[in-house]
Amino acid sequence: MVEKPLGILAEFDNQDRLLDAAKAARNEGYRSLDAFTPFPVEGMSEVLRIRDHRIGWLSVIGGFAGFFGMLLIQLYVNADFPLDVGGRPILAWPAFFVVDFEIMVLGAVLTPIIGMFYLDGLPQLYHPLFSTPRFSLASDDRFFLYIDASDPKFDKESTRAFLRSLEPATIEDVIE
Amino acid sequence: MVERALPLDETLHEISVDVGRVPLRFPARVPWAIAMVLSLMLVGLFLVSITYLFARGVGVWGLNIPVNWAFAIHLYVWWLGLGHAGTLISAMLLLMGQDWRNSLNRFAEAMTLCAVVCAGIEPIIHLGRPWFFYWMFPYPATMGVWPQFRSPLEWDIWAVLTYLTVSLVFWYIGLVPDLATVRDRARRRGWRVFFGIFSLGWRGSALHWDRWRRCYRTVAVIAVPLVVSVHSEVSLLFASGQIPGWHSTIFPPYFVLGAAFSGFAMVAMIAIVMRHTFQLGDLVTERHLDVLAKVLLASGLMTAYGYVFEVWDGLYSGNVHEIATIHDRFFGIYAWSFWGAVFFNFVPLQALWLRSVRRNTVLLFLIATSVVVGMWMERYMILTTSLYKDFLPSSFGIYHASFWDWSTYIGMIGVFFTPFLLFVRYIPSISIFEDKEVLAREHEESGNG
Amino acid sequence: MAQVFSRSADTRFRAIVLAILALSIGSLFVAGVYARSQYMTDVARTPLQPVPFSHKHHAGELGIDCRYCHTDVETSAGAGMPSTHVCMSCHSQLWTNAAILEPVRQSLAQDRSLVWHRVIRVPDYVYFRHDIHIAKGVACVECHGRIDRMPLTYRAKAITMQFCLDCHRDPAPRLRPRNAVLDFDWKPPADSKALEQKLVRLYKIHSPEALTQCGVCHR
Amino acid sequence: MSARAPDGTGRRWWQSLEELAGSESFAETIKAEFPSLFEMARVDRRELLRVMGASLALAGVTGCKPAKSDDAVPFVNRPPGFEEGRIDHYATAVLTDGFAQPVLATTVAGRPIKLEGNPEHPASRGATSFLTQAALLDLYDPDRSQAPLLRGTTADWADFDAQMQRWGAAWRANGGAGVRLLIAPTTSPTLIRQIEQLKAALPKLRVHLFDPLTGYGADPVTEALGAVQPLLRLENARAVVSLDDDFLGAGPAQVANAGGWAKRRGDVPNAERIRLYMAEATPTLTGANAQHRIGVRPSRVPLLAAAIGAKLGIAGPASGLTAEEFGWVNSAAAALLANRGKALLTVGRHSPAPLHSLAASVNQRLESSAIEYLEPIALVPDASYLDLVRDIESGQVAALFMFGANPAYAGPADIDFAAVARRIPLTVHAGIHYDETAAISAWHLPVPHPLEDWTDARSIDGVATIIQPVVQPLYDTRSLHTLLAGFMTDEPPPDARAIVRQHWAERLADENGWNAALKMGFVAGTAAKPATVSPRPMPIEVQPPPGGIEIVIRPDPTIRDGAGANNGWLQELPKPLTKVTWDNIIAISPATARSFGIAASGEPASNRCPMIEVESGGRTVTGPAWVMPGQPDDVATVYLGYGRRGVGRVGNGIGHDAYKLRTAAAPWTATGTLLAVPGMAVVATTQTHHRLEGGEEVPFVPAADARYGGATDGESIYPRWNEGERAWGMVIDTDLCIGCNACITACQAENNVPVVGKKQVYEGREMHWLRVGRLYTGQPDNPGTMFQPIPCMHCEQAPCEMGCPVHATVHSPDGLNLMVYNRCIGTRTCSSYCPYKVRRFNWFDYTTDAPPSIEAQRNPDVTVRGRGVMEKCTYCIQRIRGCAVAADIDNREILDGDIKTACQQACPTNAIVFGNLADAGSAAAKRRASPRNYALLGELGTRPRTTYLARIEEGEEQA
Repeated sequence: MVEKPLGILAEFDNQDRLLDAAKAARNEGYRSLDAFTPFPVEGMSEVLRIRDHRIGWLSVIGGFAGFFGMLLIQLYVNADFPLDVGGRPILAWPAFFVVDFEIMVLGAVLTPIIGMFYLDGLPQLYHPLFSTPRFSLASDDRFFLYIDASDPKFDKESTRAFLRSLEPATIEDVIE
Repeated sequence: MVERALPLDETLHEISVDVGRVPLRFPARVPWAIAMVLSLMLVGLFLVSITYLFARGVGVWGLNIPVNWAFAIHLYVWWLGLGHAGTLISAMLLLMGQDWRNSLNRFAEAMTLCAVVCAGIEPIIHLGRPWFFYWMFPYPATMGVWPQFRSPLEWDIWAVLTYLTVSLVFWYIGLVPDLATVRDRARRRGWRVFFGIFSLGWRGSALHWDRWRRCYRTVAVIAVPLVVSVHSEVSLLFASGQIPGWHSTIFPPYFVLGAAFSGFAMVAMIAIVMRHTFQLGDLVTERHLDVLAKVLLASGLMTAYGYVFEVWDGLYSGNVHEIATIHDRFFGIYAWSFWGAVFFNFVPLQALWLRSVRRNTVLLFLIATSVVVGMWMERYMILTTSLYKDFLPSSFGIYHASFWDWSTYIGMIGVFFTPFLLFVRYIPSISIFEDKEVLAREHEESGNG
Repeated sequence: MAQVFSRSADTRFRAIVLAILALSIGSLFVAGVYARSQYMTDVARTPLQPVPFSHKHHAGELGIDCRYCHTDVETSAGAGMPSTHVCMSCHSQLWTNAAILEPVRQSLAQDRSLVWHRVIRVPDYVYFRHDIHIAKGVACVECHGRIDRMPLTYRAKAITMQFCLDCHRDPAPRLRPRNAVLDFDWKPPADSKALEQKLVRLYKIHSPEALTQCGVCHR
Repeated sequence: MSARAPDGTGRRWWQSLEELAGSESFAETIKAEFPSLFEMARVDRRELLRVMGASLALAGVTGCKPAKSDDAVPFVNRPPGFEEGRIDHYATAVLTDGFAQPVLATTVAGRPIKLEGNPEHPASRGATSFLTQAALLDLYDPDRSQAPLLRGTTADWADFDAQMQRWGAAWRANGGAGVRLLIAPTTSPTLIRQIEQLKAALPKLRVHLFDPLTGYGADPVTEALGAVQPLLRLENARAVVSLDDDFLGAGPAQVANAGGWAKRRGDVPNAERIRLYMAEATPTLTGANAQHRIGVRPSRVPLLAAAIGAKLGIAGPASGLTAEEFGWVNSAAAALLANRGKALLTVGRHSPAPLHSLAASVNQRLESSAIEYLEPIALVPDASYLDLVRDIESGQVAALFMFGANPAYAGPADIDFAAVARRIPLTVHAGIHYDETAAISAWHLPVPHPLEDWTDARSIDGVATIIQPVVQPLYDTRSLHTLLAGFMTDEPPPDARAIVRQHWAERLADENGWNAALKMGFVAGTAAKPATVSPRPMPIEVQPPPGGIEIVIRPDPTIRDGAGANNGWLQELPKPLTKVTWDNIIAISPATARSFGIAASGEPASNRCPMIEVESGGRTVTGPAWVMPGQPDDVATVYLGYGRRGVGRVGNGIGHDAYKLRTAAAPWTATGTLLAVPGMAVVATTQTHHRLEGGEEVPFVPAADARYGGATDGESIYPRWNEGERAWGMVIDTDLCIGCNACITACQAENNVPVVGKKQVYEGREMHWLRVGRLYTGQPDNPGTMFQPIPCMHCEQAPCEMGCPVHATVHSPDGLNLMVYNRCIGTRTCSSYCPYKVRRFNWFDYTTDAPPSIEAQRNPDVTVRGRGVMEKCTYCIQRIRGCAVAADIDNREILDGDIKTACQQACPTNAIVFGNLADAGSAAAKRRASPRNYALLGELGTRPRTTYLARIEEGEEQA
């Protein structure tokens, strides 16, 4: 027996056709769309209405945390064992800020990266898409449009028909 | 019209193949094997050297009072400088939207990583009691004593650690999509598992690409000031002392520029070698070398300005000790290092005004080599000429590099090349997807035009 | 193309990644705990002595003054270990043929020193002085614990640098009148604060800055 | 701090390398390929063990964990008065050329760890010379002779006693015919008395003196003036003219002379200031401190003497002076005449008799109060070494006892003592080392170090000190007193204490007097009585200057005649003028050097010196040519004391043996030729840089009350720290420093500063916490010379502290720049940042495997530094803490002068003053308030706690 697919994958041979297809799909009313491309395609985010600014904010937060976290450590250690170092003041702000800056950078870099992987749900070594024969070309020179079964408008037959109307190179069901 | 970064006849698939084949069907086995054996021998030399060093003490080096810093510290500065180009190329040029970077950034960053690792090792092995290096970190010890955050050395530890981490992750997230590409090209299961794991199951989803872009650019934006800060702090390790020849405000920019300069030279050398060895001529084109050479020339001229300014600064100060140090740099027993730096960093460089030279791989390689040597001499000069005669004649002393100075340094070169060779062998050493991006854009343009 | 990894691969992979993280962070924590463990600090270590000498009996029950044996404690850096002669000054009369005292008698007879094993020893770059601590009213018990209740002598406190610092940073609560320094059962009066202040003035206790400067203990 | 390496595995591991290093071919290839590796490969076994020690320390990453508890071993019977860690001071003395150098010996647990001057003693006033300081290390010298030897094989004292009784009996029968004593200079009243008694018992016995520092023949002073002891009273001198007399140089009188000299330097009005006119054949400390110095060829000195004599109407007119000499003679003579009563003419100990005679008459003529002639203090011998040799050759000597004499090494080159000695049936050598002479003697008898056994001696003013032992004898030795007593009795001879006590029986009859003398450190009222001298008039014969090169032969500035050759402290002590260590050089003038194509390089690299050969009378020595500023042209100076073969592991086989140029007739000068020979010598100097624009470090002022505008406390953006009631500081008066180096050795002894050896010093790794900078001004042919002791400045705003990442060097509230060895990880940033470069680093493990006897010398109050840590001057913090604790225990304040740093304590001129700057009444604060006060490199804003007083160069005065 053939069970319900997780979604349908349509293959195009360049990014322009993919973009047009994606536009069409959205106009058709499909919402849970995704595209798989060998490189970030200009304008795809706009077409698929992807607006995710969390990455930037993560970086800001991480930066702040790093800066003030280190500053706190420095203030604490100098308060805990105050020592006269070359007649310099105990709270040598200019000297402290140097290291604070470094740790700020560290935080501002690590948090968005960790965040990105978390939001992407990566690492994810197993994924149904990998079972689809031609999907491996998504990392080479092929461009795929994907409509997920979770889409309210999704219907095995009609969606297939719609996609075929976009004249893709191939159409495949993504099977569990 | 502007010259293209990549030839139009190249297709996306060819890029995958060109780059992917390097790890998958390794083309240059013999030269690689030879290089690997050599650099492993150097690693062996390094291990012997530090074993002896740890067994007996830093006295095995030619150090003394006053010249109690020499090779380890000047090489620390030098290695770190070499590293800088990687980050600059990938971050700064990314932000500037320079397409030509995309063929160079990957291995430039790898080179950065290896160089920073070497740079990180140097200050630790130069300690009198290296087994206590962890006292530099603020951990709650039963001693109740903490690190001293006013010390430039303390700054450097954090700077280098941050720089290492950032370079690593920046390099890796750029690598993930390409690892996925290779994973999908791979036939043997072993390869597919290997690349499958390290590509973290990347699928190239539009949503992921969107986040990836934001993330990558954010890191790039932060990486640029980081690079500048790192070598500025290294320079403060000297400028914070009152020793004539060190105590100068020119040092931070002077060091950063020098670093970039030597770094670009290193990148040029590696680019030429790899291009030749792996027939990547289509991706690392003459144009890339041309641009690289221009950047080299530019940063070289700025470094030269640094020399001029440093001398002028010393003379203008009117301080007898500063002037004495300048004099010693010109005519003292270490004059060879000063004039060596001036010559190797400036003279051959001028050939790069000629387009033909910029595009002649052999000449460019030689010039780059001369720059790397020149910067080596400059760092050496900055340390020794300032330390060996500072203020009081009764404390003047001379430094001779000992056998172990040299063996540790030469061995360190192996520590640099071994991981780099592993990189070129097993990891796509040119950014596949970014080149595809460029190619696609060029197709667009040509289509419209 | 077929899947490279099975479904469960993700779980395993993520587990491994987390495990590595946990280990690396955990090991640091463990190291910290280890550094404070009895193994490192030797707290409660009870070295085997040539004679099972009981401070509990001598100092506690009999109430012999510490200084009877540790004669130099008020006048020099070391407290001074009693010579065999000191032991025998009593034990030539008492327990004259107790088996456990045989080594002492041998020592005297053969003029060979008893070899005791130190319970506390600071590294040789630490210059600790008993005399000044006694003079400033710091009691034995502060470092040695309830010696008078030790059948066999053991290390009561972790003699780490932090331990020394704690007191040097805030000496007042550890002070008591000089005449009570050797008294293990001394109880601070009701208004201990007032006494502390009085002693600080009386004994001219230096400021924490002066007491915690490295040169106080390290030269 | 560093774990010891258990033997075994480690050794085996290194065995291979060691064997490799041994094999010749390997060594050659390596040498060819990598010279520095070759250096490395020549590690001896001790080094290897040290290596393992270090590497195991590496294995045990223990951080600050207290050492595992170890054993406590109490007494069985506690000696009365013993106290744990108790420090005692015993008044006693050590010897320099037989003269007492009064000291207080600091002992811990029955072993002396430091010698300090005896402040009560009139001659030294508490100061010491570097020789006195270093005498301590001789006691612990592991190479000391430890048992009697008969023809090189270990014997027993009983054997010797048996022999001695037979000989004694025989000699007492024949009156001691043919028995000779050859004895080193001694001032011991007991010994002198014993010798008299011996001569009474054995009338035919004769006593010969052996003193390479005064010559081998008749003593010129005695010739000219009879047996007297000249004693300078420089505190009374206003004008001093010295003809080649280095009275400020090393020697028994150095402390007293320097003290007297200093009384007329520093904060005295110019009218009271001592003016020193020096004519010398080779640069010396005295010349360096003279206002008016000329260098002349030795053959000119008599001429100058005659000329001065003529000016004062004593000798006949002298002619043939050069313009320079003429000018110098005029001003010198004028100064003498202008300061009648306060004027002094002094000539070198080695000068010929006529000069001594002339000087004495001039001083009498001038009624000089600056010199006294005392009754003889040292033993007056029957005859000289030359007489002895003559008698031996004529076969008159049957038995020769050599007490402390080493003619086989320190004899003149034209006498082959080894050959001569073969004609003596019985030779007995008693000495502290099994030296060159011991090796050719039948018997060798080890004698104790003065700190080990009872004896006595007199200081240069004749005051007698009873020398009491401060440590159980380390080895099976026997004192000269006992040995001499052995001549006169068949009984086992009495011990030294009995003999010494018996000698002082009548003067110090009752025990109280005796104990008082011991406690005080000298016997009151024993000062030598003034002697009346009537100088024998002697014509000064002025030879025409010989052709070729004139060779000046001088004792080495630190190890002198070679007796100190096995003393690491002396070997590593930089010679005052050349700053050379572990070696002797051949000094030639810049001009002479140029004529041989040798240039004085301005670069520190110049401590590679070209070899040069000095030839005289067919004998040659070859050594490194040293371009010596101020050396007269065509004069080569060679220094004695090196090239030893029989002194020990430290002193054997280094340097060249300049005795080879010494003749019995003319032990101090020779004529010959120079020859540049191929090859370079590595000379380990601590200061190679002959910079001639000195004066920036040591500025001049015209008078004691003139202000020098040097910055002490520069402005700072930082708020002031530590304004406590204690602010330690040091002020060094550059006008008082004569550059004698006593401070360096005192510091080395006090602070466990390791001796690192020639190679390390050459590499620039000497460990002295205190260096004496030498500065030249003016022209190389006759420069002005200055000295500047440079300890840690203890800057209030220390650059070093700023650089340390781990708080290993920080500031204490009382203003000390602390160095916490056990926190140091060895980044060396502090030293890089230090503008004064006063920090020292343990490049290797210099301490772990020191010989036990050296460990016994160490100061228990000072941490022994392990490998890989920085160290530096601490202002003797152990003394500060000791005083502070003592004061705190009885709730009192520290008084000014309670705390003396080791360098300050030793300084003979009181150039160094240490104290509490916060106490306006303290000596240090007063000095710091002086108008001459300035901070070294003050413009850097480091706010040094160590400051200096500017040097005084008063203008030319009209005589």
